[in-house]
Amino acid sequence: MEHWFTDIAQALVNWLMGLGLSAGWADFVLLIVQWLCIVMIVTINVIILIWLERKVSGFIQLRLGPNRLGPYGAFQTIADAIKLLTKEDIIPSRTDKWIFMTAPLFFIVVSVMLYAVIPMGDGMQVVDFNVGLLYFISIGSLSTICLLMAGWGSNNKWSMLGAMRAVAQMISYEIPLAISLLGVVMIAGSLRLSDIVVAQGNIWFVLLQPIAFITYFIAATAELNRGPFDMPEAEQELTAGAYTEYTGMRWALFFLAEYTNLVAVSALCATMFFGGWQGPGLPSWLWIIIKTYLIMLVFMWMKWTFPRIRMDHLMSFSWKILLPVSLANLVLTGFGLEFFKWMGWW
Amino acid sequence: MVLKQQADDDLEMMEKNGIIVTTLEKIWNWGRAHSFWPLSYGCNCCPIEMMAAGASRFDIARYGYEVFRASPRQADLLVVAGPITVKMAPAVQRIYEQMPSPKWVLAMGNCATSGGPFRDGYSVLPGADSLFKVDVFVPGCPPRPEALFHGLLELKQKVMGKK
Amino acid sequence: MYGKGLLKGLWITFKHSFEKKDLVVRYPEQMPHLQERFRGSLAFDFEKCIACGICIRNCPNNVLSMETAKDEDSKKKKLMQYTIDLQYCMFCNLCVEDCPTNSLYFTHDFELSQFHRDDIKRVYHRPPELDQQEAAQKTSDQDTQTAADDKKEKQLRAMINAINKNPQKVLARVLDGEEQVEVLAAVLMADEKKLARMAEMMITDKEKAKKVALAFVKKELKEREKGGDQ
Amino acid sequence: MDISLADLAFIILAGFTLLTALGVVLFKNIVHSAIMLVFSFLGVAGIYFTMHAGFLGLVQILVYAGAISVLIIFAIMLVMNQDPEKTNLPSPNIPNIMAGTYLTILLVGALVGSIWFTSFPEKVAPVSGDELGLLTGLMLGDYVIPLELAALLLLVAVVGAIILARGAEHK
Repeated sequence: MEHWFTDIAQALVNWLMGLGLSAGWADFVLLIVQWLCIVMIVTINVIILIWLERKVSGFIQLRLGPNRLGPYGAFQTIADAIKLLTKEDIIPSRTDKWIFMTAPLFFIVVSVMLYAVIPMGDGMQVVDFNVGLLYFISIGSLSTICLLMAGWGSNNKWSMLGAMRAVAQMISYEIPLAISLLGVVMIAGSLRLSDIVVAQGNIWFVLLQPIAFITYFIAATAELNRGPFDMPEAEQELTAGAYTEYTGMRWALFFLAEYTNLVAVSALCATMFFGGWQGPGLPSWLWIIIKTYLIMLVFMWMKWTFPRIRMDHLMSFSWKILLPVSLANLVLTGFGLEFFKWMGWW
Repeated sequence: MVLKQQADDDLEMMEKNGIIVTTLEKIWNWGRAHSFWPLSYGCNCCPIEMMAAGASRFDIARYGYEVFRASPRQADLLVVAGPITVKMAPAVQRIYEQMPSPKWVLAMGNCATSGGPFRDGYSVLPGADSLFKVDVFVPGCPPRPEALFHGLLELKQKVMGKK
Repeated sequence: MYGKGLLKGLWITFKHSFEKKDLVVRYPEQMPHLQERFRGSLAFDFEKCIACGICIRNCPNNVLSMETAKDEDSKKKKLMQYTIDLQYCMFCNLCVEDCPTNSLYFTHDFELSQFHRDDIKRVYHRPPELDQQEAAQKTSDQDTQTAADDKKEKQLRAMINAINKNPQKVLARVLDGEEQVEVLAAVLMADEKKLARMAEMMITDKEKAKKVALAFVKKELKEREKGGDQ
Repeated sequence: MDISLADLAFIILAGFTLLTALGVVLFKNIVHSAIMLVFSFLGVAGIYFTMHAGFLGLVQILVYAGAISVLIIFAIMLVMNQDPEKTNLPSPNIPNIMAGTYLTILLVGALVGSIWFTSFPEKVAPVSGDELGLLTGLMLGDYVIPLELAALLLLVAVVGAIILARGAEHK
């Protein structure tokens, strides 16, 4: 059970080599297969997640949530997906057509690219990049451009304002996000995510870096544009933010990308702070799934508990509280490390 | 006619042998009928009942219709709740036209159905069906949330083609 | 302390998400509990209605309307059709309050959705049973009338016969003196009309009969006196 | 001609970068130009990747494609004319054309000169093992003072910009 997926991959490579392909091409084909798997996982995850989101919101609000289609309403999202697929695709005439049409595609591509470096089990990683964490953060920063494209392309004031808000928020919160993760990197001594997981063999970094964890969690919520930081889509003021003009499948792509980002950020959280795929008994890929889902449940729990924050509060919170706190944590970690080395405990 | 007869015979044969035959249209309609996303639009007291329908006691989410969208581009169902004044009519018309098809309209309450008490007024339209085709009328002043649900379920039957 | 409120909020939502969801009314399977005075939809009882039109005059929205026809025999208003156009109703209860016979009332049926606007209108036609019933009522009335007439006639004939046979004995019920009875009998025997009138009066109203009889007697006596003079 | 996978990747990426760079210059709509700039940055980052300089490539993406380009787009949107088609047209008046030509000649000259006079080694031994560690050693060891100076310069620039903006507001 532990090595199911790695064994399958190995068998595939062996089979391709047997067909007469060189090792490099076999790896290339394997890469493509892995990408396809990731896309599949993402899609299935999103279907489960949207159902879960609606159920969790219902439970928190003392409601039942969807319960008509299938057991506990499990097929609700499938019905929604079918409906969104068959909706009319409106492209308003005054839009910047190419930007409008390609923005959701870029968004989803960027979101799926995040998965390349996340270790989904022992040795189950598409690319074991030596700067994996930096890769995650920098690719994640590209999604701001996609949102800006969506906002600009729509030629709609709500879209533009929503996109501006989203970009301002995401750029502001990227800095505390990155700096809070640096503390973990300092302790682990590597930017390679598999190294960071291995470094948590004895103790999870959430215990060594509690401040960094809290900062990361808050910044990640803002990065994902989720409640209570969902200012870019604030329905009361901005209709649907940057997505106002998007219909049917294009809008669904945005939705898909948002939930994809949610999974990616939660998986990174599990990897950085909760020991990644390490855990007793169960196979490693199951452990990361469990941890990721628990973290996502906390994200949902927060979203349905807290009211939305005002935009200026949001920005001042990032620059005046979160950034100094994460910087202080960085300095503290540095001193702590030196202290431990000096004492000879490290 | 002959071909149709043959197709029907084939269908019967397949059903007998345990092969489920369906058309894409049926699957699509199934999807559409189970996820009306209403536009959050309303005028006066009917929207209050609509809000109540979304709240815990009545819980519109059980049918999967709780995703109130603020943008008409993502909505499937226009719940016209409240009287359409002459000044509001162009806005409602525009909202309706901005919704992507397939779209449905539910006239909630008597003002939207017929103009209600204002039917002879100079400033109110006598019913939403003077602007566009309305699929389901839910009379009431205002209708209970359950009455709204009844209208939605009727609409579901209509979309799935059972009536 | 910063963050205490946030944690408290999280705890509250966490607690509530594991509660039993008894609050939710599971509508199509479970009907909601409706209060007794809940105004679901307006209903009409055709048989009780007396077509007085108070409801129509009271309705602020012109929801109600009726068609009446005149009954030829009794010259009464007759309700032919009653319409409740529920799409205009605002459930104000004015019609129900003022209905003198409680033929309008609210029911708890709130499932009124229709695909077509015209289907919302409720038209109550005059039930054919009601017509039949009324017709039956009328014929039976006529029957009783004729029966009573027959009875009266028989009585009258019997009385006239009795007076013809034995004037002194029968007329003694009206008048006291023998002489007077003689006179009356002579008058009545002479005039058949007077006899019939007297007989009828004797059946229906004895006091009047007495007075009339006295008057007859006095007139006869006077005439006889005049006759004697001549 | 024998083309390896790495060469092919380089050719594709270089072509992509050049095309998008041309797009920046030639597109009439200035927002399209800005978005092309993002793709150009991404192409440059890709070239870094082919040269096994993953850290540099990612920093390129993070700083240039993710942040600087957003700043550029913001600036464009704030100062733009109503009609985006008109903002990027060549200026008709002669002094502007003269200045532009002069600047272009200067830049191209500097670029060609710097390429011409630099001696590029034909073959560099690939960094064995930890290239990240090497980079860290260089940046925070040998060249720590230039690095800090550059940081200080940026800080001064930021403070100056803030003072300028605030001052304009107060007046």
